[in-house]
Amino acid sequence: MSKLTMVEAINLALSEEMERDENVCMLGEDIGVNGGVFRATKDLQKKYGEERVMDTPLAECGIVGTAIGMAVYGVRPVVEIQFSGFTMQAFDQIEQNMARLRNRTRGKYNIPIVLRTPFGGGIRAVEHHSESREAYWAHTPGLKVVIPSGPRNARALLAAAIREDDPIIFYEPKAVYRAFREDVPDKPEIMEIGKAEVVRTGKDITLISYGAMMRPCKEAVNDLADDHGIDVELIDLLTISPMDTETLAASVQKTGRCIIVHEGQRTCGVAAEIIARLNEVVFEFLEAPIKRITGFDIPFPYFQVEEHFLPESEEIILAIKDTIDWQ
Amino acid sequence: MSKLTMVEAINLALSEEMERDENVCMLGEDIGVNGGVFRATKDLQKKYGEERVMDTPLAECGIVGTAIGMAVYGVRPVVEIQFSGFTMQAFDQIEQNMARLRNRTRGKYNIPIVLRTPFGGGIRAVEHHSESREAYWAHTPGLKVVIPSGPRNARALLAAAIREDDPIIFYEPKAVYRAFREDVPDKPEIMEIGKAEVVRTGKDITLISYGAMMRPCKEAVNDLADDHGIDVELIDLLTISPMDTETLAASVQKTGRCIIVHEGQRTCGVAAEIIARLNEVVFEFLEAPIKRITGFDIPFPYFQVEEHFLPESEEIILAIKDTIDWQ
Amino acid sequence: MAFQEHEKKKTTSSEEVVSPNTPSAMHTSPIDLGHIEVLQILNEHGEVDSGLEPDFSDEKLLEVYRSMVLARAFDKRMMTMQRQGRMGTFAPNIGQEACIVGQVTSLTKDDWFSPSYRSFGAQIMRGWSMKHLMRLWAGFHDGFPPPKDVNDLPFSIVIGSHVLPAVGIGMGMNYKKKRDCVLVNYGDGASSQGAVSEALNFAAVYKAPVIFICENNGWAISTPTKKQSANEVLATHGVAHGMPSIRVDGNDILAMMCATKEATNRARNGEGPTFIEAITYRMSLHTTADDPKVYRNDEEVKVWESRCPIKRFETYLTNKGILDADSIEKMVTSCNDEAIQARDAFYAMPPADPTEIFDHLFNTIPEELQKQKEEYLKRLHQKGVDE
Amino acid sequence: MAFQEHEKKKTTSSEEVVSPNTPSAMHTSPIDLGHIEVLQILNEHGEVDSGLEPDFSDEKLLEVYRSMVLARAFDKRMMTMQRQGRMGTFAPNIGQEACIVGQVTSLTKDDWFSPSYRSFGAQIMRGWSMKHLMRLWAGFHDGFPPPKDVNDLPFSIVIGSHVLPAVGIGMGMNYKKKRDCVLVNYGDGASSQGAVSEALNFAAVYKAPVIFICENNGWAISTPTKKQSANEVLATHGVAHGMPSIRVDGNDILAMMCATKEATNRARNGEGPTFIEAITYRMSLHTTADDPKVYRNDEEVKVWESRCPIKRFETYLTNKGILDADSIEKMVTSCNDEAIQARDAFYAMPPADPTEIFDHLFNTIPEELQKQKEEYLKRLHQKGVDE
Ligand SMILES: Cc1ncc(C[n+]2csc(CCOP(=O)(O)OP(=O)(O)O)c2C)c(N)n1
Ligand SMILES: Cc1ncc(C[n+]2csc(CCOP(=O)(O)OP(=O)(O)O)c2C)c(N)n1
Ligand SMILES: [Mg+2]
Ligand SMILES: [Mg+2]
Repeated sequence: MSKLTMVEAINLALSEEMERDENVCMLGEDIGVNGGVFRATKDLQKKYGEERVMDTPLAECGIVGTAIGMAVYGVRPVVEIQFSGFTMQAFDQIEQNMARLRNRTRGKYNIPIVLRTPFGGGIRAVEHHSESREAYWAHTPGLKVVIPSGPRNARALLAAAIREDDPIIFYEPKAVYRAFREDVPDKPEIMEIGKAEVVRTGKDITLISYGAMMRPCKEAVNDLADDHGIDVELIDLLTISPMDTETLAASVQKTGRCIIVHEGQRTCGVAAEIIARLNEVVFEFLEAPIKRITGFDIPFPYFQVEEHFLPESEEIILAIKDTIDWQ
Repeated sequence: MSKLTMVEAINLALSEEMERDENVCMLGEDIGVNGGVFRATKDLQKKYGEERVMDTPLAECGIVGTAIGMAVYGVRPVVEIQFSGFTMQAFDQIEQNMARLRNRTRGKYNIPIVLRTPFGGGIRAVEHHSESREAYWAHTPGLKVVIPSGPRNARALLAAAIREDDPIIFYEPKAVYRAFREDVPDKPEIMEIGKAEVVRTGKDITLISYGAMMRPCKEAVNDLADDHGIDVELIDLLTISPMDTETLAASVQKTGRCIIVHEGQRTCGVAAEIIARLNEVVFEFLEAPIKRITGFDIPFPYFQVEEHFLPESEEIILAIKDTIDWQ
Repeated sequence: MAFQEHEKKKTTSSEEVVSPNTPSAMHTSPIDLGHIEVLQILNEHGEVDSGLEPDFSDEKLLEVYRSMVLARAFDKRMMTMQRQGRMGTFAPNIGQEACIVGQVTSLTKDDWFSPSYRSFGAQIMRGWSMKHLMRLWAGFHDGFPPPKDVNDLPFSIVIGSHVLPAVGIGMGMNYKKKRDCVLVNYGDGASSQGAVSEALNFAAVYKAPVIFICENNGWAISTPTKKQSANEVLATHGVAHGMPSIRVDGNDILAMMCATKEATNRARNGEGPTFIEAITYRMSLHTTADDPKVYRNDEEVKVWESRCPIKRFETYLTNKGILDADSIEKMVTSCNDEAIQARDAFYAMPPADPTEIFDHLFNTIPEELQKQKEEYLKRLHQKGVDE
Repeated sequence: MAFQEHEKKKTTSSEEVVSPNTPSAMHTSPIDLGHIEVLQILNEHGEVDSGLEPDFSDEKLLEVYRSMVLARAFDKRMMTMQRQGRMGTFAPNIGQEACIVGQVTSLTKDDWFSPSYRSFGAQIMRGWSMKHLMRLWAGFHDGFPPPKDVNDLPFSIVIGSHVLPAVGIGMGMNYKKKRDCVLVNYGDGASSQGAVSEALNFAAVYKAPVIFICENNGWAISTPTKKQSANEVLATHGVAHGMPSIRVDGNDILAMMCATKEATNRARNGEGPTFIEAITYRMSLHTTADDPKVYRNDEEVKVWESRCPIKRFETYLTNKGILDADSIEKMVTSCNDEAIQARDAFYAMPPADPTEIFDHLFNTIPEELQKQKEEYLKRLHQKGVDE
C-alpha cells in the first residue's frame, strides 16, 4: 500500500501496463523528457525508451490518426491529449475512424486505443483548458467513456482500459490530480469497465455523479446525514458509456428520487441521458422530478469567476431537500 | 405561389437573401459552376459572381475557419458542407471559434454564419453520408440549430437564419430534398427561429419530431386518427437549440403522454434532452413514461439495410398505442 | 534514379541551414530548395526512354497489363450495373489505370495499402475479388472487410481521413521492427485537407516507411487543381515536410512501377517516407452521381484520351514483341468475361443480413447495446423481415 | 528586396510546369524550386549591412526601441506578479522582442492583427493598454475584447486555431475591396497543425492580403523544432502553398521591420499573402507553469543571450548616435515605471462581475438560457455573492 495522488496513480498504472505488455506504447505532446504538463508520464520515457514513449509534433488529429494505424497494426497506443479541449482538433479521426474502424471492417481490425486527457475546471486555467465534453463521446457510437474519481479507481480503471481491445476515452478530472492521496495496493488492480459504484447506500434519494464532482456530492451527503438525517444513496458512475443503467435504476426504484450532478453543459448532456433512461425503466417509482445540477449552456467562464460555474455542496443539499419535499 | 421541392426552396431563399444584402456570400465545395452536389446553389454563381459564390479547396476546417474571419470582418457567409458527416473535419473551428468568438470578445465581434449541410439517411448513400449528429451542436453553447421539414419552412427558416447575427447550424434533411413539392409564396417569407410548430392539435398524446422523420410521424398520426380514433398532437421542433420547451410542455401538460422520434443516435441525443426537460417542468402531468424512437447507438448502417435503421410509421403507431395503454 | 540523387543534394544544402535551437550563428546565404525530378519513361506515343527503361520480366509486364485491362473492364461492368439500378454510387477509375495499378506493383503481402475510393485496379491486384468489390459498392456490410490475408484498410470515403492511419501503420512497422511498408493514395483535392499535411509531417518526423501517392487527376469533382492550390506542383508538399519527392507521369505505367519500386526500397531500408505526385486524368464521371458536362469541356477530355495509359503500354509491349493485335483482343475479351462472371457470382450472393449491424462495433456487445439490438430485432420481426 | 525577385523567378519556373487539367504535354524537365532568401540586416554584434540598411526616421527607430524595452519591462512585471500569486499563467515574450514588436511596425489602424499568446509587445503597439492585458491574463472576461478601434482578434489559446480566421479577415478585405491587410503569427509548434496548412492554402488560392509570421523560437514547450518537423526550414511551408516566402533573423529588428513592410506592401497591392519565418529563441519559461530545466540545457540559452535583440539594436542606435548609455538607462527606468503604474492601475480595478457570463454568447439571450441565468443568479444569491 502506498498513499498516492491521482496523477501518481495514473503514472503507476501506465508504468505497470508498459511493463506487462511490450505492445503498449504512448504518444502525446511533451510526454517524454518533460513527463507531460501534469507529470502523469514522468520518467516513463527514461524507463521505456523514446520508441515506446513518443513525443509527437503539435497536432492532435495527427496523434489520434496515427495511433489508429498503430492499433490496426497490433500496437496498443495510449494517447495523451494535453487538455481535453484539444480533442476537438482530433474529432474527425475519433468519430470517423477510432470509433468506427472495427465496425467498418466487421471486426477484422481492433482499435485498442486509450485516449487519456485531463478534463474539467477548478484549476484557474485559461479558456479551453476546463472543458467537460464527455457527452460528445457518449453520443458517439463505438467509444467507451471512463471517468475515475480518485487515485485508486483511476489506476484500476486505466489498467483495465489499456487491456481492453476497444477504443476508450479516459477523462481524467484534473482538479483531482493532486487534490488528495489515497491508499493504492502494491499489486496491479483491475476494475471492470461499465459498472457504476454505489459509494454509499441510502434510502431517501439517489445522487449520481462522477469525476471531480464526487467531492461536493460527498460533502453534501455527509452534511445531510449529520445535520438533517437524510439518507442519500451516492453513486459514482465511473463509466459514462456504456452506462450502467441497471445499478442506477435499482437505486432509484428503491429511493424514488434522484439528483444528477456534473460539470459538463446541460443540454444533451449526460444527466439528460440518465433522466431519459430512468424515465423509461423506473417511471412508476418516481416520486419527484429528477433534478440535474450541471454546467450551464455557456462556455466555461474565465477563471476569476469559474468557482461560481461549478456546482457546490450547498446547492446539492438544497436540491436534495427540495426534491425530498416535492409533491 | 409556386410548387417547389425543398432543394428549390433553399435555392430560392439563398438567391433572395443574396439579392437583398450584398454582404451575404457563400463558401463551399463545388457550389459554383456545379451548383452543389444536390444543386441547392444552382445558378447562383452565374447570378452573383465568383466573388460572392466561392468554390473552395477541399477542406471543411478551412471553409468554416475562414468564414469565421469573414464574419468578423462584417461579411455574412453562408457555408455549405457537402454532407453533414464532414462537419467533423471542422469541429474544432465550430466549437472553438464559431460558437464562441462573440462570447470571447464580449460582443465586440458578431459571427453571422449559417452553416448549411444535408443530413440524415434514406438516399442509399455510402458511409458517412447519412449522419444525424444534431445533438453535438445542441450540446455546444453558442450555436443555434435549425432543421426544416418541408419546402416552405426551409425557405422561411433559411432566410431568417441568414438575417440572424449569431451562428446557426442549418441541417437540411436530404431525404426531403426532392421528396415532395409544396406551395411557396412568391414573396420572401420569414419564420421565427426558436419556435416549435404544433402541426396538428390533439388531446391523447404528444408526438414530437423534426426533419425527415416528420413524414412517418404524419403517416402514423393519420392512421391513428382514421383507424383507431386516437387523437395525436404532432409537433415539429424546427429549432433544436434553443429548444422551445414552452410549446412542448404546454402540449404534454394537456396530453400527459409523449413520444419523440428522431434518426440521430439515442444516447445523449435530442430526445434525451426533451425527456429531461419535460420531467423537469411537467412531471406531475405525466401519465406514462415518455418513449423515444431514435437511431440506435451504432453507426448508420450501409445502405442495403438502412431502411431498417430508420423509424417508420408502424413502429410509431405501436409505440403510441403502448403509451396510451400504459399503466 | 534521379530523385535519389536529388535527395542527397537536398540533405547537404539543408545541413547548412541554421538549426534554430542549436547554438550556431545565423546564416544569411539563401537556402537552395533544389529540384523536383519529373519522371516519364514511356511518352504519350508509347516511345520508351531507353536510358530509363526498366528490365521487368515479360511475365510481370503482361500481368500488369492484364490488371490494367481488367480494371477498365470492371469499371465498365460496374457502370452498366449502376445504370441498371443494381449497383450503388461508385467512382470510376477509367483513364487512371497506370497510376492505380502501377503503384501497388512493388508491394508484397506483408506490406499494407490504404486506398482512396478510386482504386479498383489496385485492390484487385492486392487480392480483392471483383465480386467482393461489387458487394462493397452495393452497400453490403460484408463487402468492407479486406479479404483474409490482405493487409489493406477499406477504402476511404472521408477525403484524406485514411492518410494518418496509414502513417500510423508505418509507425507500427517501425515499432515492431518490421521491414515492410505502407502505400497510401489520395487525390489533388485531398491534398488540401489539413490532416493530410499532418500525416506527411508525422511520417517524416518518425521516418515511417510510407509511400504517399498523390493522384493529381486534374479535378476534385468540379474543382480543377489550379483552384485547389496556388502551387500546382503538389510534390512540393512532400518537400515542405522534408521527404524525397518526385513528380511522375501517372499515365506511364513504367514510370509508376519504377518510382514506387524505388520508394518501397527506401522505405524497407529504413530511409523513411517518399512523396510521389502522379499526374493523371479522370476520364469519366467523378462518381455515377456526377455530371462533368456541367463544369468541364469535352476538348480537354479528348486531349487526354490521346494519353491513354493502356494504349500507350500496348504500343510499348507490341514494339517489344510481347503483344499483338490478336493477343490484345483476346486479353480484352477474357477480362470482360471475367467481369461478367464476377457480376453473375455477385448476383448469386445471398441478400444482406439486417440482423448483424450491432455485432461488430465492439469486441463484446455491451449489455445496453444488446437491449437496443433486441428492440431492433423486434422491429424486424414486426416488419416481417426474415432473419 | 531580394525575395521579390525570387518570387518572380519562381513564377516563371512554375509556368513551365504542366497544368494537369490544361491539355499540354507532360514536361520531363526537373522543376526548379528556387531559393528561400534569408534576411539579416543587423548581425549579432549590432553591425549593420550597409547595403540593406533601411532609412526609417530616428523617431520611428526610437519608438520601436522603446516598445521593445517596454515589452521586456512588462514581462518582468508580470512574472513578479505571477510569482506573488496575483497573476494567472502567462507566456513570457522575453528574448523575442524584435520579432514580436517588429512584425506590427508596418500595420495601420485599418489593418488587422491575429496574435498568439506570446505577443505582448505587439499588442501594446497595437493599442492594448498594459492594464488591459493584465486584466486579460488574470482571467477577467473584460480583458478579452480588443480595445475600441483596435482591429485585433483576442490572442489564440488553441494552438493554430486563429490562423484560419485571420485568413478569413483577409478574404473579407478582398470581398469589400479594401486595401488593408492582416498579420497573423504562430509558433514552430503551431506549424504542425493541419488547420495552419489549410490557412496557407486558402490565403494563396484567394490571394488574401495576409502576412504569416511563423515564429520559430526553437521550442514548443519541451519539443525542439527538429522533432517538430523533418524540414527545419519552416519557410518551405509557404513555398509549398505557392506564396513568396522568406526566412528572417527574428532577433534583428531591422530585418523584421523591412520584411514585414515589404509583405504588407505586397498585400495592399493585391499581390496576396507572404510567409515569413522568423528565427528567434524563447529565452524564458514556456509559460509560468513550465520548467525548462527539465528538458533543455543552460548552455543553449546562454548562447542565445549573446544574440539579444535589444542589445543588438542598442549597439546600432548607439553607433548611429541616437542613443547613449544615459538615455538607455532612462528609457529602461521609464518603461519599468510605466509597467509599475499599469500594475497599480490594474490592482485598483473592480473585481470581476460574476453575473455577466451569460450575456454575450448571443446577441439576444434566448429564453431558455435566461432561465439558466436566473438559476445561476439564485445560486450567487445563496452564496452571498454581491451582484
Ligand atoms: C472530408 C470530405 N469532404 C468532402 C467529401 C465529398 N467528396 C467526395 S470525393 C470529393 C473530391 C475528391 O477529389 P480528389 O481528392 O482530387 O480525388 P478524385 O475524386 O479526383 O480521385 C469530394 C469533395 C468527402 N467525401 N469527404
Ligand atoms: C491545439 C492545442 N494543443 C496543445 C496546446 C498546449 N500548448 C500550449 S502552447 C504549446 C506549444 C506551442 O509551441 P509554439 O507553437 O512553438 O509556440 P511558442 O510557445 O514557442 O511561442 C502547447 C503544446 C494548445 N494550447 N492547443
Ligand atoms: Mg482529383
Ligand atoms: Mg515555439
